[in-house]
Amino acid sequence: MLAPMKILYFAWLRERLNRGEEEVQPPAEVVTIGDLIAWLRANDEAAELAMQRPEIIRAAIDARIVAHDAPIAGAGTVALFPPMTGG
Amino acid sequence: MLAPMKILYFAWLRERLNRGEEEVQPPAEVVTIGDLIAWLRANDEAAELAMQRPEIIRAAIDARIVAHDAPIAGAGTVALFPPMTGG
Amino acid sequence: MAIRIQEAPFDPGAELNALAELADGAGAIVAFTGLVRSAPDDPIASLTLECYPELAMNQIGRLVAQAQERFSLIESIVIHRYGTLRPGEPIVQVMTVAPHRGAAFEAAQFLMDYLKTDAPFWKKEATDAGSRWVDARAADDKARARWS
Amino acid sequence: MAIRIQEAPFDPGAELNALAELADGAGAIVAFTGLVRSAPDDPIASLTLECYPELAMNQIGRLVAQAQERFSLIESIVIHRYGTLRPGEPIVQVMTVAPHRGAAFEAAQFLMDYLKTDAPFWKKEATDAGSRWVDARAADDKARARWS
Repeated sequence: MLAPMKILYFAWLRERLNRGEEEVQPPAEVVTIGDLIAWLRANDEAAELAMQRPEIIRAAIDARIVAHDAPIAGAGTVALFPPMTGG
Repeated sequence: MLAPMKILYFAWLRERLNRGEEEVQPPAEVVTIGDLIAWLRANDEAAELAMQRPEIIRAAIDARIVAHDAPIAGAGTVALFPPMTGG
Repeated sequence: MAIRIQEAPFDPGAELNALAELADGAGAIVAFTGLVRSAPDDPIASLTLECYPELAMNQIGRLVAQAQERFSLIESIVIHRYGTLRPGEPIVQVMTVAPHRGAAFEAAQFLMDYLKTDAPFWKKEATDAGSRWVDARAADDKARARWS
Repeated sequence: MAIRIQEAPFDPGAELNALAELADGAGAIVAFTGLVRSAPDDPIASLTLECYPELAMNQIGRLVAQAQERFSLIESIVIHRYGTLRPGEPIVQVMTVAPHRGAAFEAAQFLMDYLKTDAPFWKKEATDAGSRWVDARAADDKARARWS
């Protein structure tokens, strides 16, 4: 098992999951952001639907943007969110 | 003879001629702005020197920019000036 | 350099004048102000911006530092609001100060192009018919791509 | 659309805020402010702008109308000063209002590029060593040429 980590959700991802954050403790085979998304989808029907197209989900670890192949070991906070619409 | 017309000078052209405006009455063979510049140079040593490079002098007739081949017949005011440095 | 992420309104003109005081040696200031837009043919009642503030500070801070270096700016400021705004209200203001106009214009466009795609805000429009999330636009990805 | 040619100073921020009031349906305002620049390595005491006001109104009026049409602007304003100005003082302000940022940025650059070469002002710098007329710059002709 990895250490427990906080996950933040934003925008329509937050709405579809009906929660803005949660604490999770994924098993050791969950190595990357991509693995984490797959694991979340496998364990929750709302997450399965909300992240039907995982490739459009963006991620940050401890408030730094990362790619889906980034390792999550040591992460305190992982954020998952749709493409940004700033400015 | 053309009707008398006012000539305005600006910037270093005004300074080199030591006047901001004058009234002139060119002979009939002075047809264009280019002719006018040549005629002014032929009749005044300061103008001869100030417009040594006539091609860089810009012109307006009655507050509209014109080229050197523009006819001056009917002009009330002709302005002659160096390249503009606005903005 | 300064960045501000805030829910409170700001005064575009007061921000411009405050910056002009810092513009020693400058020849050019560009101020871009982005407003909540309500198109006549598709009016909105309000726009709500959701934000991840900590990530926004990191992303925009890095972006402003890049602009400052790349365009040799004298000064640069980004102000970005979140929360619920009405049509016509300022959302964002980007200001750049440079010796000459080319760098100031380019830097302001660079900053805006990156904010669109890289600043963690999400926009939701409220209309009479309900509310909807604003989609990320391919045109914004393209605008950003011209800087790399 | 508005143009103002004046000797009196103007307040850049107040002008921006006044324009924002007229920005109905707009998503973007770009304000460019040009300042009297005194470079540290070549300081000037003052800058004097000579002007042919009647021609300036004609030239800038036509230019603003062109920009309004070409970039489908909601509003556009040019303010240009003449007379003797000190370093740091605003000389010119160009403001453009459009539905989206691209048009507002482009129109402001279009207006500035043309003002440099087509607005009948002539600049004379006063320094400790005397005064000198500012030469027209080939770079400004080149910047203007990109629009035609």
